[in-house]
Amino acid sequence: MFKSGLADEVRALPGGENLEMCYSCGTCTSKCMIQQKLEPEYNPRRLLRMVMMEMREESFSNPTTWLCSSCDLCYPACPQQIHISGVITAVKKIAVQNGQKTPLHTAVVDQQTCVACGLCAEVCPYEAITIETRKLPYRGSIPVAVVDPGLCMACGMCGAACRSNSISIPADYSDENVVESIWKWLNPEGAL
Amino acid sequence: MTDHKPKIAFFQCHWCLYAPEDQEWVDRRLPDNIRLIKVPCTGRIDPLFVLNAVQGGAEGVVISGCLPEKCHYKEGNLAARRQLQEFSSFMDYIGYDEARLRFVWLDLQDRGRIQRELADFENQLQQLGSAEALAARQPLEEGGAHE
Amino acid sequence: MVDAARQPLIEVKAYTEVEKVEGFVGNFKVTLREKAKYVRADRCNGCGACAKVCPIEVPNYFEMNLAPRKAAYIPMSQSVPLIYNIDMDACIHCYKCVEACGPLEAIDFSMQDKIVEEEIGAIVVATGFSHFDPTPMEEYGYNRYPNVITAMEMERLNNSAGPTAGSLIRPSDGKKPQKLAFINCVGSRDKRFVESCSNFCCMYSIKNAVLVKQMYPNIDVTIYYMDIRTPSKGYEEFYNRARAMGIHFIQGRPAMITEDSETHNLFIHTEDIALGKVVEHEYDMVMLNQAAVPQPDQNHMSSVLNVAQSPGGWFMEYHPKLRPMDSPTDGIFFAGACQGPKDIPASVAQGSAAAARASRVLHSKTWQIEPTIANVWPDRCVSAQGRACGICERSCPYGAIDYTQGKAAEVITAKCHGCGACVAECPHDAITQLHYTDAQILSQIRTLLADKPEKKILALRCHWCSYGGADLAGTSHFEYTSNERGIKVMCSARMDADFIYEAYRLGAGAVLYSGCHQQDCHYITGQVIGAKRAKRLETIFERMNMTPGRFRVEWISAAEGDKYARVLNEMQATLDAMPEADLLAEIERLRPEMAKRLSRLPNIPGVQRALDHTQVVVNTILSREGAQ
Amino acid sequence: MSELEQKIRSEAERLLKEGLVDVVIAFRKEDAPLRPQPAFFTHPEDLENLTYNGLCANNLANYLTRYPRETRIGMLVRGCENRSVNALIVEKQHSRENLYLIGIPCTGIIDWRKVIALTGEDILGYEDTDSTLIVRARHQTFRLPRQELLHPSCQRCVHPNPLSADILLGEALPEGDPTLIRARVESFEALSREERTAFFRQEAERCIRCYACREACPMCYCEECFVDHNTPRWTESGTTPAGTHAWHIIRAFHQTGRCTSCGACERACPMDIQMTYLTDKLGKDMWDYYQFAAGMDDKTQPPFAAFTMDDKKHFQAGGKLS
Repeated sequence: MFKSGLADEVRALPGGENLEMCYSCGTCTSKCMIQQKLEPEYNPRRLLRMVMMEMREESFSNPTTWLCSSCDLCYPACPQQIHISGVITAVKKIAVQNGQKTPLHTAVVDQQTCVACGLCAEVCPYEAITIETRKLPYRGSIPVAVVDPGLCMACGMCGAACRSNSISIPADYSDENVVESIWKWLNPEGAL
Repeated sequence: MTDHKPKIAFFQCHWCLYAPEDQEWVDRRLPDNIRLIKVPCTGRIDPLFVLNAVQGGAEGVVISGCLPEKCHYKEGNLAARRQLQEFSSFMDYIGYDEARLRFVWLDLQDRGRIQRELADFENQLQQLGSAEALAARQPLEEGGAHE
Repeated sequence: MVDAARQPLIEVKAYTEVEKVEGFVGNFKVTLREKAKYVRADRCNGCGACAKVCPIEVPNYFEMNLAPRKAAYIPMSQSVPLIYNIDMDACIHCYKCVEACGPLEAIDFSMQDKIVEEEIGAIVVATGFSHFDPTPMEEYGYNRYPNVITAMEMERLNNSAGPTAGSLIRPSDGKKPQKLAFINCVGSRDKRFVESCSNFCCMYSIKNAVLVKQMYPNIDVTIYYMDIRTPSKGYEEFYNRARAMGIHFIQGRPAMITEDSETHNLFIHTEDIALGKVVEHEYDMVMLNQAAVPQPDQNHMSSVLNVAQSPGGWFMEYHPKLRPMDSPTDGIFFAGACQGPKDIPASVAQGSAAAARASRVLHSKTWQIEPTIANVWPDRCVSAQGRACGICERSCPYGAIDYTQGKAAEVITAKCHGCGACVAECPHDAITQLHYTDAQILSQIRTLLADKPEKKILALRCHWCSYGGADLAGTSHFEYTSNERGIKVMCSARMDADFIYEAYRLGAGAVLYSGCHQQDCHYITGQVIGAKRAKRLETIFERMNMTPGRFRVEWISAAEGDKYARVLNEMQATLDAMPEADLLAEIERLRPEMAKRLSRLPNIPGVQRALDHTQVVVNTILSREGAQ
Repeated sequence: MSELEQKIRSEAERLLKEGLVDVVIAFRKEDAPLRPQPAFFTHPEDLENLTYNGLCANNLANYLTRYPRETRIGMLVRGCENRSVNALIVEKQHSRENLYLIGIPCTGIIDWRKVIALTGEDILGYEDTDSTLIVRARHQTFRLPRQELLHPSCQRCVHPNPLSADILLGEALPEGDPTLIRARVESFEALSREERTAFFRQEAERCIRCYACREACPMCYCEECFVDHNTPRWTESGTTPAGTHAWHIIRAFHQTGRCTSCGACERACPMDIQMTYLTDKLGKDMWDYYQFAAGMDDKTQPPFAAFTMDDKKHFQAGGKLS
């Protein structure tokens, strides 16, 4: 008998059951938006193959593991009815357990202004936000929103929902950058 | 109809244009009066973004996203739909014509539709004339003071 | 076909439906509905004058609705017999055809459907297959994009007798396509639609590609495939020839087709597996190679003929390897794709074989059947005493039992296949089965459990699957517990609840109830009957608080030797995990319960005598050294 | 002292004496006429200052967020305050276990501005009875019909009774007419686009950006309001037209599914700017589309926290979804 390996670990997690059913037709990859618009190296078919072939490190560092946003465009198209995002989420979970970090710019909470109303946690599609009590400078021990970077996919819904602008995603799509890009166009001479 | 080219702020969800040609057109060949503002998801669009565009002088706002059931972030555009639709209907309530805000939900197979939508919207704005419901923001001078 | 129609001993009944099939091998009584053609077969000479004058045009089904036909029509130009037909749903009764037919007077609007009954010795079913409609596969846009066509539409467009007289054009603008793509496995090998492989489509798309390429060498033809399957004589060579001709093959299942709304050109979006890259190519026209599916009325036919259907809906053969052209009902045979997707050579081979099998029936004065048939003791049947029962008739997968209230049930021997479902189901023990009588099986159980029964695992196995599985476990040297004691019956349907009660009454450690998987059942629905009974027993034992695992139900095919060994080992582990005192206490606790359920057993003819005789054997076993 | 006042006082006294709460939030006698003030009683002996009548204008739920979540608070709640408290509990601003709500069926809040308009400013004292407000001014005693003096929000009030108070002092009142609040929004909707714009601009542009509305509103508890935000600067902070427009639009919009129509914002406004026509519109939409009314219980999340596929049934009809 084989030693229990990565494929077995993935199959043991909910969502990963059908891993071995993949016969590499490539439908998922060609349906995928990420492959098309963000990362040419992104390839769910190949990730599934890598997991089956016990390529641990390669699977954990593969962009596919981290970029899949579970949009499930591929799932209804898969002729083997494999819940591919479920498999990838399982791989990601194992990768997080093994200390891998996401390359995404995940949401950041401004703990000085967060009022813990919980709206961000309600709207987050990935259930990445929880309200937890933290000891903060100037504010004492109070509840604030906390983001789990292992779950956050940087969609920014929390930022749009937050009334006090206390949570947002950094870098390209931060509030400042989006608004500045509007301003620069509308009034190239002075800022608004 | 006038020849005036209305300024349009075009919020595009990163994922909604499937055909590479369409994305290429939007990225590089947009007319000057249309400004592309990319967001990861329509769910990222804070009503304040829209208000900033409107008060900054955009005469119309287009928001394009994936079909509601095909959101890249599971349900981001559902949240956007609730919030932004209510926002636009609220703006209409205080006199800002909601015809100046257009939502375009694009399916994967809608090749070439965004060009048609933008042209149609521009046409619509030309017929509406200039927007006067809300006061425009005044730009700051260098250093931050009002003119 | 023309030759067949000319044979004096062959009668072709076109436009006729089978309404009812009764009787049994050699003695079928078949009711046929000869549909009214409104043209008299004895007068029509097939001149076609009626069609010429007919003013009504309707879509032509044979041309995949790409061309019209008249209300007076023949289904296709090679129709046999060549007799015209009037489509009454479309006809407006202008009677121009009557005029045109003139002195022949073949057209008769007063004709009506005729019901005929025929005596038939053997039946060969050759109803063929149908095509999967790709409309539900939104991603390919069939019916939405004009230039996405199906394989059958391609077939007509590319046929010199077709609606375009053989010139290949695309539907949107009638121009000749320059870039053409074929997509294989549309709907097939797809769990959402048809799980199985449709067998012939790889060759079929290669054939179409080769035909197109031969006719128009400048057309660029690409075939998208997941796997190319060419497993027959000369097929791989044909595939190679296609490659040599310059037809492109791209491995990858296209996820989506998009359309340029102005030019109606199509973009196929796929991952090229060989490159590991997503590619998008533009085509003028795309052909979808759809899955083969059973005929839409296959279910209806299966109930008319009383033959079972395999998963997927195809007619089920008697045995997939040994008797692939026989139906489970004697005297009914299959030819071609009604039994499963097949290409032309395979269909012809099966057709010939079916004809030969059928002729065996026709040439026999007597017909031998398996001897394991059921028999009713008329004096024990409650129906003979006037009570309503009919359980045996309802349980028979073959409809071989004739039940009328007031008369003892009767087994139609020629139809009986000996599964034993009726024997086990009869609540009054009024039916017995040759070679597998209750007396025989109970004697076996008693003997096997004579010594240290609490250590034994009694395995009831069906003849066709789990017995084979046990056999395979042995021949493959899979190790499993030596405490297993196996008994063979014909089907899990024969595994009478009494056998299991008796085993526990005697103190068996555990009992395995095993048979075929449902789709493999040799007796059409025997396994279903057995499975229902097993479920009942499980509930009963659960209520008795029997330790879980002491009664186990497993469906094990003849190929699953490893599973057989695993199940037995798991059962042994269950027994090992139980302290012996607990097990013995449980056996003692349940013994009276079991005995209560067996009170009527000695009344079954022959049982008491057989058990008395068995006692001699049991005593012999117990007197051996080391026995209890 | 009225009977009701006495009941409130003894209940508050019991809570403080038995140590059930750390603080009781209620009203105390005014320093200026007609203006009872919110008060925070921590000792039973302070309770002699407690007062309650129709001129108690503040929404006391506003003060809930100023205490840490562990503080056990006793609070006087009328219908709207109770709903505000519920909405705050939904937003996890306090836990229900740490609250003791002393419920009072509310007969409506009297708009002191209306009183002064009739009596002048020299007021010596007043008495609030069931149907009349008796005001003793320097030269004259006025007997004013109470109903006409009510604040417009209270005239339209639908739920005057507290919904989830721990104790209810006084008889429950009949429910109000829900069509009044809708009629106001609908009549505004019926105006032409130009009239609506003109009204909005006329109201918003009077704003002096004092943010009294924000301070009076129980739901405006953000640490940092969007108008005070610097990166990015969402809006102009001065009293420019653009700045006041943005403030009024977004202030109201942030109340979607949260505003309980208590009218505290309007009562607080020194410029007498109308604001409830904005929030009431949003409230009406939430009810029409999602059958949601803010504060009816302390479990249901507001509509913006959830979303379904069926939303389009409401929205795509407008023709602007293509």
